[in-house]
Amino acid sequence: MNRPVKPEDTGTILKVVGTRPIRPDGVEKVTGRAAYGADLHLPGMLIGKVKRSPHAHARIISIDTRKALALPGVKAVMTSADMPNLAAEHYEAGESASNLKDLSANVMARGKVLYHGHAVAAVAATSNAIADQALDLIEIVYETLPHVIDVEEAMAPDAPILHDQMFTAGLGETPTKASNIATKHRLDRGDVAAGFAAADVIVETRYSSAAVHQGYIEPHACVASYAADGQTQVWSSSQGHFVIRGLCAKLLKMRFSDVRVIPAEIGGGFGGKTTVYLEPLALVLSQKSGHPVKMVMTREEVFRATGPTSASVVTVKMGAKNDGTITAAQVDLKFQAGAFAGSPVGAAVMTSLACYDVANFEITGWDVVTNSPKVAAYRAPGAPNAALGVECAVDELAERLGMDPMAIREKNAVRDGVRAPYGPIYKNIGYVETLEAIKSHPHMSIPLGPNQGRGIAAGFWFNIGGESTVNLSINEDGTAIVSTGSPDIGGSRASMAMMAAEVLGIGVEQVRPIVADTASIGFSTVTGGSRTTFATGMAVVQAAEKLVIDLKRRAAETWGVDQDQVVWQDGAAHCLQAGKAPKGALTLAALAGSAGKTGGPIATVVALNAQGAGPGFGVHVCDVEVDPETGHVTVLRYTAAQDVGKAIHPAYVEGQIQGGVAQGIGWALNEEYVFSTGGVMENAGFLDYRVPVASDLPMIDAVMVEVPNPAHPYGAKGVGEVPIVPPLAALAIAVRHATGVRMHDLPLSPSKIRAAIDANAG
Amino acid sequence: MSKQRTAAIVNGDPVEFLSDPGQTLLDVLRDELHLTGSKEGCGSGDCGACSVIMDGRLVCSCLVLAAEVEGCRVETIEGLSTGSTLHPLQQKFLDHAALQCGFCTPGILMASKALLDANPDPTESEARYWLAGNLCRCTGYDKIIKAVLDTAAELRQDRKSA
Amino acid sequence: MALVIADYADCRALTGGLRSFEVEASTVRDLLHQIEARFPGLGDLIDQRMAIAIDGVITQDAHGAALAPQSEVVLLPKIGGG
Amino acid sequence: MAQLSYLSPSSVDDAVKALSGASARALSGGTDLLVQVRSGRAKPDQIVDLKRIPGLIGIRAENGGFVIGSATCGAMLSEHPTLSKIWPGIVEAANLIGSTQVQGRASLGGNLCNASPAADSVPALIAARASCVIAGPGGAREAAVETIVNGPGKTSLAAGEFIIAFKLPPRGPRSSDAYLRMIPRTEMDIAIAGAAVSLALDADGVCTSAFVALGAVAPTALLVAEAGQALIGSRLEAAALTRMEEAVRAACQPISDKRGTADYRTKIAAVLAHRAAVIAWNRAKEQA
Repeated sequence: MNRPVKPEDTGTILKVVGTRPIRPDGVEKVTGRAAYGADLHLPGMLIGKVKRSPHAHARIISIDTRKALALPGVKAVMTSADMPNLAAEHYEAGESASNLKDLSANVMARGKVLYHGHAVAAVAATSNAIADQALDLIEIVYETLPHVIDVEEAMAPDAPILHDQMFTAGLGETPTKASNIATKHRLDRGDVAAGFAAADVIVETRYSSAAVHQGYIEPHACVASYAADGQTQVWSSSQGHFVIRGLCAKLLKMRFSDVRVIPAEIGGGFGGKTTVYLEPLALVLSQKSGHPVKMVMTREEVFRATGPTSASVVTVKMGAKNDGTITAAQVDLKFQAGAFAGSPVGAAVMTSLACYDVANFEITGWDVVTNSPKVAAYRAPGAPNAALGVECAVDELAERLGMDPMAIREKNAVRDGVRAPYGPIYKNIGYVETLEAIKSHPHMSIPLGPNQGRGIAAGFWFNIGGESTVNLSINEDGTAIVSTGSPDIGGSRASMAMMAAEVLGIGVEQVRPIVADTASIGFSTVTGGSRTTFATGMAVVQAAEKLVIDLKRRAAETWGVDQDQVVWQDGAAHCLQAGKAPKGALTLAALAGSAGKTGGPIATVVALNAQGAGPGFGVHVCDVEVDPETGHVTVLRYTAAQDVGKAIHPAYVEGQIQGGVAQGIGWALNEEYVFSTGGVMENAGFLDYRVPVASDLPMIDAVMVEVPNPAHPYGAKGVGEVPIVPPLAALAIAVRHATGVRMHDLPLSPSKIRAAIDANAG
Repeated sequence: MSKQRTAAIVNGDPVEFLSDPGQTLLDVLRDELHLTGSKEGCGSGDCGACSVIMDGRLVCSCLVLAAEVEGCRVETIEGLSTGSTLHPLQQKFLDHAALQCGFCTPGILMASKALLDANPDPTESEARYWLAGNLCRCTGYDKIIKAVLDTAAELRQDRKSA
Repeated sequence: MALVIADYADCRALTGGLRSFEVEASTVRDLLHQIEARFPGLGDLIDQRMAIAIDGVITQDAHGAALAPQSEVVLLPKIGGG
Repeated sequence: MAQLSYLSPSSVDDAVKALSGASARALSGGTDLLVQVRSGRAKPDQIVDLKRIPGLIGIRAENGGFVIGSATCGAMLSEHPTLSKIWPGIVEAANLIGSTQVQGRASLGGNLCNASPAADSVPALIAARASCVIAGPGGAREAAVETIVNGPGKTSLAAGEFIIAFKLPPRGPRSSDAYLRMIPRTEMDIAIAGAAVSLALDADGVCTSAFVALGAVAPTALLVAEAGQALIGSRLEAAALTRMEEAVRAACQPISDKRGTADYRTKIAAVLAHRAAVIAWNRAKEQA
């Protein structure tokens, strides 16, 4: 039986973990000194810019760059002809496997442009203005082709085909006709027909959501400097500089050792900065020009050419007995992948029913290419779209059964020992505790007024572990440096320093955390998948434990006693053998000061592939008020409970939950890619792509349910992704109860709500 | 294209710079004066990451031509703290963990300073509407608003006791 | 004998529809070799594209991980994230 | 922008000369112009900053009314000691333009001459029967606000002409105004529809004059005479408000675009006009 963690569960009283110290990189960030991707300036640096497709789908007949190259101040012009023409190759990097051929064609179009804004050429010049003029001088002849953006239209047999060589995988046999459907995913268990036959009530419903962007405030930015000897340096704002290195080296056929990627501070990523867009182009331009090249996207380019997440259509058929027991579920998920295969529909298939103990189910997923930007990972990729359909269906079921929405979730809740729909048997999960936290929360007893409604929804995400390297060294004065290869996108420097300080028994202010470049530390994969505090944190703890063993050895030698006669406590070695340590305990500072006499510098490396990341569950409740005349939705209050394992730095865990909820609210209410009939995004800016502003939101009550993850020394698990999963459904359900109308298509914009209310009034 | 000379006071110090007529105050702050604390998130006045205070008024420096600041006083994030002493807003943002990636933070701090200069005792709603022009994608604004209101309360305390 | 569960369609395409089978293996590396031998292509597919849950704990690329005689091994797609 | 030049004349005459050029653009707050220049939607060869011309910034009482310099920013309107008591609708409309940052820059003159159908301050100025003082090669002239905009992005101003100031007429007792707009968020958006109502009451609370103006439901802001007429002689009883809503809906000729459908805009314009009328009426009753 799970229960909230208490200090005694970890065997010792924690002094640092669980407290709220000021983050070590905080002062730099509140004084404007922190250097982000666009803040670097190098001598002789050029400005690089990208020429982008004016068409949603077209064949490139010719590109003439001569006039651009002839413009004074222009130092280099490139096209896909300047990049290796790679064969299709599966490469594990970033959030998921990449097909290098597709990735290469996405950063620079080859043969065809597949979406409006697709990169076709790039220039490097001595000023912004000259670079802009040069772009205008590049002459490109296109043969336009019919395009398709809507996911269901793209699946139609007569749809314009993006890739002549794409044949749907997962159908059993290989089809003979090319299709926009890259892959059919399938997961099933039990006997669905029998399950529905045993049901007293069956609901069949359909929910769609528009493409939305991660919306990080910092546009993509990098500086590349290619040296004559082939050694290069890249300063880049990303969620994983090792992945930037790997992708650049693979795309440009360079030695990994020749590509040194230095992590700039990153201004938000949310999954969207786990791949390359500008870096390979900047490298080619730097090589061709012999100068460092800075490339910074405009906000418009960020919307037009970097990964949004998938628009999706989710249909759900679900049956239950009168007592609320869900007997069968059928889920069909259609996901827009953008210009190249690889939507997160696979994860959507796996997560869609992850909160429910259902004996019989069939889940089908469709990965569909469309003439829109290639989707990129976005916080729990795929899970929010799936949860929208499933959680709303569960709410419809509860309504038909006259059952409390919390009760039906408790009735069918997964627990330890239950086989997850995606396969394994659940262990040490905190879903029931999270449901309980909401059930007993004061929010649930606040009475609602007219035109107000309450929505409850649950959500799930796996969380991952993965590869991390940590260098931990003790300075001569006993302070410590902990270096990792994990970019800090939301306070991870603080949690790394805290875990090291906890083990070493020193104050967190005595530990300096560093994010080291690709030439200064071993491989570490991206800060994403909610892995860093768990996986890199595990490496930090192991490194500190190794040092403590070494420190005890050094103390034992100093005192001439056996190592088992030495204990490490409060940052010092203590001798158990009477009379052997006349001067008392040996502090870390003392041992560090005399390190040369006990074997030299005190330092260690831990490199691991962390396993056993615990899955996370969230249960959210939100209250809205809908203006029945304008259809405008006001979010009155929001409470989000989450199974967080053990919060290392609770303030940043709350921050992850609050931030995820805010993004989910934006996704539900106002965010969407609006395309013209010509396939051009019409709202490529923060004016008309409406992310939530401060006055749109209430305070967001983040409730941390601590069910420790036994795979982590302090019980930590990922927390960053779960909170964006429930809000889409929670908002849709709350609007339904406020208006009496079920809205099936996100975003829940005022005009749609007013139209639905009018239609309902008949 | 002829550059024009402009003289202004930036963070209390006299500065002179040359700019192209199309260059914005943000371009000059970042590229000429190397004050890169002011960020460009949109270039259209929709995100507030480039917020600075110009002759006492909060503005988006991406929506001000460099030549317009002739004779003006411009305050940027680089001038918010006094020597190595943080401004109370900066300290409260750290105390409340009111930043994650930190990219919007300089603009939000300048906007918050302008708020407290104009209204020492804002309600939560007043603070939220005042800061509506400053997008933050990481925090959901919760801790930012708490930090601003907490700073306001502390500053009112200080005035009383002073 | 470890019990291997292969519910995902792309696995079943290589097991001839078999949803579960038993393998005598003491490590994941050992398991992959034997699966490849018995269902050509499946071992490689797992090695490149899939995660392996051992008694409820998801692992990725953990070739050295030990299997107990009664271990339940679930094959599932690799997981990324944001 | 290679040929772009910037001028900040200190006299009306110099500004008129500078603006007589083929593609010169007047700059006041710049919150629209600079965005258009950056995006390439506007390609002026000369930007003429009006803010250093005496009188272009500031608010003064004159002949019982107000004269507002055309480059006066929204924040100054709300800071004025009496303006928002007499013309709360105009001030709230101007203060709805953009963020706090934009409020420190954006002006009534810029909001009008940008000629967007959705400009928030324009319906309020029209309902208030405000006029513009216009400088030009032929000297100064005065014109009603609703005569300035011809269509999206187009004004009736001749080359060399620019607006110096706005005149708000004298205000009697029991008079007030209100402006409401609909946006999807709570801030930072362009109006999907907007409605301004300015009215005067007699001692018994009966409307003696009423003007209703709409934004974002036609190529230009609309003054809907029938809607005003519907309120006159009423105490805003349900029947009168219904007649006004019908007149508003009848006057709307909106487009459907990324910001809203024509049907929605029409419905919302009536809702907003109704609500604005009630607010203005309640405010007027306070203005004894």
